[in-house]
Amino acid sequence: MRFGIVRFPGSNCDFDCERAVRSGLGEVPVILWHKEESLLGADIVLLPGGFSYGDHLRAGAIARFSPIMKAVRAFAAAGGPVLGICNGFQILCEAHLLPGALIRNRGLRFRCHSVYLRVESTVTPFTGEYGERQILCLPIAHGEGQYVADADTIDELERDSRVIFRYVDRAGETTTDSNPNGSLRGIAGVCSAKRNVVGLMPHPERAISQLLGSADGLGVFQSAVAALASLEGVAS
Amino acid sequence: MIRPRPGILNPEGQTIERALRDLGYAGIEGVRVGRTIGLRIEAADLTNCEQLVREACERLLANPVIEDFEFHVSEVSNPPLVAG
Amino acid sequence: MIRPRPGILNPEGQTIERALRDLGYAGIEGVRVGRTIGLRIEAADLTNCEQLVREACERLLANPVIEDFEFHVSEVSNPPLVAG
Amino acid sequence: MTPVEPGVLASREAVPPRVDSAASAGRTPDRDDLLSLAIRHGLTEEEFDAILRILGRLPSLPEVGVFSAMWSEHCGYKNSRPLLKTLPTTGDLVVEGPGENAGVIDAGDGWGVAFKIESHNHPSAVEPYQGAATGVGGILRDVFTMGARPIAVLNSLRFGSLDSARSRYLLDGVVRGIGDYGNCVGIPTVGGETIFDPAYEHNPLVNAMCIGIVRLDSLARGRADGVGNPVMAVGARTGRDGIHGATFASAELDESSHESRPQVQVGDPFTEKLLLEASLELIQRDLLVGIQDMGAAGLTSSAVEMASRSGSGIDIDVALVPVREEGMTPYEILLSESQERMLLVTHPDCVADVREVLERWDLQAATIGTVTDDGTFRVRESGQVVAEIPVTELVHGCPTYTRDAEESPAAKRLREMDLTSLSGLDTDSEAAEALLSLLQSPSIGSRRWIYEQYDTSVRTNTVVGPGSDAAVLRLDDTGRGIAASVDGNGRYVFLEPRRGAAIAVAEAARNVACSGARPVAITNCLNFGNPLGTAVYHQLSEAVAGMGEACRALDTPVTGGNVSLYNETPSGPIYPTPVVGMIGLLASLDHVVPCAFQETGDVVLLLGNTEEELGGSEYLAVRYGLVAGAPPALDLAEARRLVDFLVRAAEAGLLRSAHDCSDGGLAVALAESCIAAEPAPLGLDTQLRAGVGAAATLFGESQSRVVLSCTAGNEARLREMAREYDLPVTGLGSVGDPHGGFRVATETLQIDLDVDQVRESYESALPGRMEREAGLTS
Ligand SMILES: Nc1ncnc2c1ncn2[C@@H]1O[C@H](COP(=O)(O)OP(=O)(O)O)[C@@H](O)[C@H]1O
Ligand SMILES: [Mg+2]
Repeated sequence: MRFGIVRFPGSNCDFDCERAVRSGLGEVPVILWHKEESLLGADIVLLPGGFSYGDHLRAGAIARFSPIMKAVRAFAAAGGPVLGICNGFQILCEAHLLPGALIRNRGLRFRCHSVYLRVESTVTPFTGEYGERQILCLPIAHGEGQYVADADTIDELERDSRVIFRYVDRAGETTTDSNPNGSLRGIAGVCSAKRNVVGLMPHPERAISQLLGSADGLGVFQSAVAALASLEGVAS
Repeated sequence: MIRPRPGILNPEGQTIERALRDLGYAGIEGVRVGRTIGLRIEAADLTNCEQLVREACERLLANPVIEDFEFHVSEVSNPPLVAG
Repeated sequence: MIRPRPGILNPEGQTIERALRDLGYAGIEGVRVGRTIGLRIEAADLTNCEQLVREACERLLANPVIEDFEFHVSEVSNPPLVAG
Repeated sequence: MTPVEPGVLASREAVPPRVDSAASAGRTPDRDDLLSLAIRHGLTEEEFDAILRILGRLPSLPEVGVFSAMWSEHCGYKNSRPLLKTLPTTGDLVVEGPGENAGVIDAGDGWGVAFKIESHNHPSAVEPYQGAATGVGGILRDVFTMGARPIAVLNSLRFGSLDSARSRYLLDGVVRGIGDYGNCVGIPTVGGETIFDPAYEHNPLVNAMCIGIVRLDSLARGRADGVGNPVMAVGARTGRDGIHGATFASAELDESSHESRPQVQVGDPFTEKLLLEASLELIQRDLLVGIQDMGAAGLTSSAVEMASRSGSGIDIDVALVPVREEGMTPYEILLSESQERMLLVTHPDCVADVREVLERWDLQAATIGTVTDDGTFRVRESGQVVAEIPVTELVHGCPTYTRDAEESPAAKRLREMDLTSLSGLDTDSEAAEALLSLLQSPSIGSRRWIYEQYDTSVRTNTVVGPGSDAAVLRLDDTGRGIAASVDGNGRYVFLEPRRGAAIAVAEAARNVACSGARPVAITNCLNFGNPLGTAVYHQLSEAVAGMGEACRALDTPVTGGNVSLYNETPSGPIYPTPVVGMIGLLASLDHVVPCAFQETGDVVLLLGNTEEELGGSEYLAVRYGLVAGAPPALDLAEARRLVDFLVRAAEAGLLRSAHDCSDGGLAVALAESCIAAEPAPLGLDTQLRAGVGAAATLFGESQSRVVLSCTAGNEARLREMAREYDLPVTGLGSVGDPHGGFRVATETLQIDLDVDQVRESYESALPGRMEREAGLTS
């Protein structure tokens, strides 16, 4: 089983994803340079955070045209698990692999601190190991994380349980104060119609060890391993 | 010129509106912030140039989920001049 | 309309220029990114309105150290509409 | 909309205008023309005569520019070098001392820590966002040119009172500038300090410090060795921005600075990130002979410094430098301070590989010259020589000055002011109000509003981020830790420069030791006024002496730093502000000690003595609007014992928390340890018996004090250990309940508040003043 981590110019959480996979799972991921056109046999694709192309124009707008994205698109279309974190989420939205868009935070400021998230659906390759409505503590670090989409899209996401993570308070309630960026309905992460592509703004890869404050993010990576194992089990 | 679509939140505009009000400018509303992109493009003729620019806007420069665009092209000596 | 002053580096424009080139648009150059701010303002008359907008640009909307601005005012039914 | 026409600036903003007009008039400038030009560049007539002696002829226009830049205070240290020479710079752990782009210490297991601090005060006064952003960019480059991967940045900031709209604008812009740059490059900002005082109203201080880690066997250096080796310019194209920033940084700000706009440089963190990755790859693959950032005085200083370190010469052709605008003159290309550029020296056999790496990172590169052995900095324009100067004269020939020093009578008067006549604290409610107003003071209240705009956790090394005494980072996956803190107290230094500067070192060491780390070395930034003033020179020379004394006592040598003089405005000089960036090491991250109280019932102890010392305190400033009295006494031997004790107690696992007592005194330190508790603030029940007045007990800033907490079971051992180190310990009381009461009693007064109310004051200090100010431009 192989994690592939895409590196765009300006990605800066690629190292953190790599470290999470190594130290959290004991796996050695493969780094996928954006100018490549192959996923080098990766079974799970991670689009890390950062500022691809300096976030110029719009966050993720330019990265989506990278050669590697053709391969990612094909991989996603074939049902392969793809996770976009922060800038990776923005890229997936720009590439229309996920619905909606991420605009400047309410209040315009970059915000970095811990947030509480509620797992809204465990039916994705990246949340299967969490409990239903489990509360996680993960860091955020973004300036453009306000999730928006038109009303029909939002309704559809809610109806199909495609909202995967929601910002909540410690007690698990959605409140204005617990929503760090003004996202509609406190949406922190969504998935594609086929549920194999997931994007979220918070950083699970930074929450792998209690030494740094939280190990709640590890489940995202463990879920991917488990999902893949069960797929392979079905296949064999 | 690329502007937030009507109905899409515009946090930049909201913040400016509030700041203007704090500075004592009453009666200002509906502030919306967009982007302008100016560039020079080499093309056979104006029609061709317009087509190029429209395509660039659709593919890259604007995000149709949240933005509308409009542009105008004017010929400069050579190469022609475009303001998007 | 607020634009980077001539001679001031515009990294965003450079990146976009490169991206357009990579997308196969040849012959594009001099890409510069600025901002547009649209707003409605209530004022006694157009002159008064212009004055208000100029002042707002100078005080708040543009950063004179690195940006130039230009605006135009047009009357709408009530209140009038401004594009800066 | 009209695109920029290349070259339109040439006539408007060419530098220097007067000589261009002489040249365009077709007249060769004579000695007087050149002298007046040199003077406008900040050189003196004596220095101009020295140039004539060195060259044996009249200088060319580019040569005047080159000399003035290299002999500016910023590059040449002409007023500070004799003083800096007195600082201790060697030690067992020092791998690189001053002289390279950054200092390096040995952190064990083959790892080195590279670190350096640098000022960007003047650019930030003119354009806070870009000024601060490019300051971060510059210091990152200083560190990664050593081959070190930057893992954290810190910053030290000074602004005028937040009651002024200008100060709020500056704070907002500086914070966004630091954040946007570091966030985009992906280096966490893990700490810093921010002080507000009217003394900085028109001259804010923006000092940025970067920490990087490097395998000691792959250290890179800024050298130009090997005759015939190619010299390459890499990164952003050279534009007209920031021309003569180096001399700008060395001249007082006056009203007309706002007109000198082209000196503002715009940063591009995206290019910086590419440059960072490409440089580290080049160094890793051993493709370089030397590498240096083109920082202050751009191409000139990088080329000259690299040649100087190697005792070689450099021959470059400015026509080969990739430029952003047409028609740039040799003068402009030599002195441009366009950001995100590096100068590389490689080997002829490696050029192709170097180009391959740079291309992969979408970076431009051009070979612009070669290394020579004639010790000359030779500049050509399309082959024709336009400047030819001996390298050593540029670097070492700069005259240095020891100025007249005399203490400012005003400072002396304030220091000697009788504080006993001030009305004291008489009632419980006065004491409570005084505490709350201190916690509300922008210089003491929570910095959360600032540091939540910084990415503090990217790279997953941040074990302790902002908001604690010192930041703690993991050193790769070795289990070891690096701690860092920046400190400086301009009021103390103003009132008594030598003691004030020593306190800055001692406080930084104490902060680092509170986190459990052993302080090992410092970098420093000397932010002072115009050294030609006798009072300022007195401050500078005394402060450097005090810093040296403290560094020797604490065994923390100086591995580098930066000097920023001429921090003056029409309303006078700033407070003399030496800023100390201290690095500490932890053998194991298991020994990290938090600053927050951990558990209800834990015992609270105070290390150190509380004296009748209110001089220079935040209490006097907040309650009486007064900066007066002698700063607290500092016993360096005791400061050293305190550090040793803290490290040993941390290693023995005896400490639940440790928090330095500094601005705002003991009552504020106690409040901070309560507020910082997670997940909810903890209450407190304490009784302070210091044998001094209530104000000094609660809010005095006596040195070498630390608030500790431990389990009841460990109290006896801790007390015993403190006795071994000859440190006074006092029991204060115990940690209370979550959201509980906050009770601090002195012999005469009692503060009785809810910890939630205490926290509210503390947390609202900045948002209450800033949240209506939004970042709208740039
Ligand atoms: N206050 C100081 N104390 C000790 N060393 C200093 C101080 N200021 C500057 N230095 C050292 O002098 C050398 C030259 O500094 P500088 O010219 O500022 O380097 P840079 O070109 O990176 O700005 C550096 O190694 C620096 O560390
Ligand atoms: Mg340097």
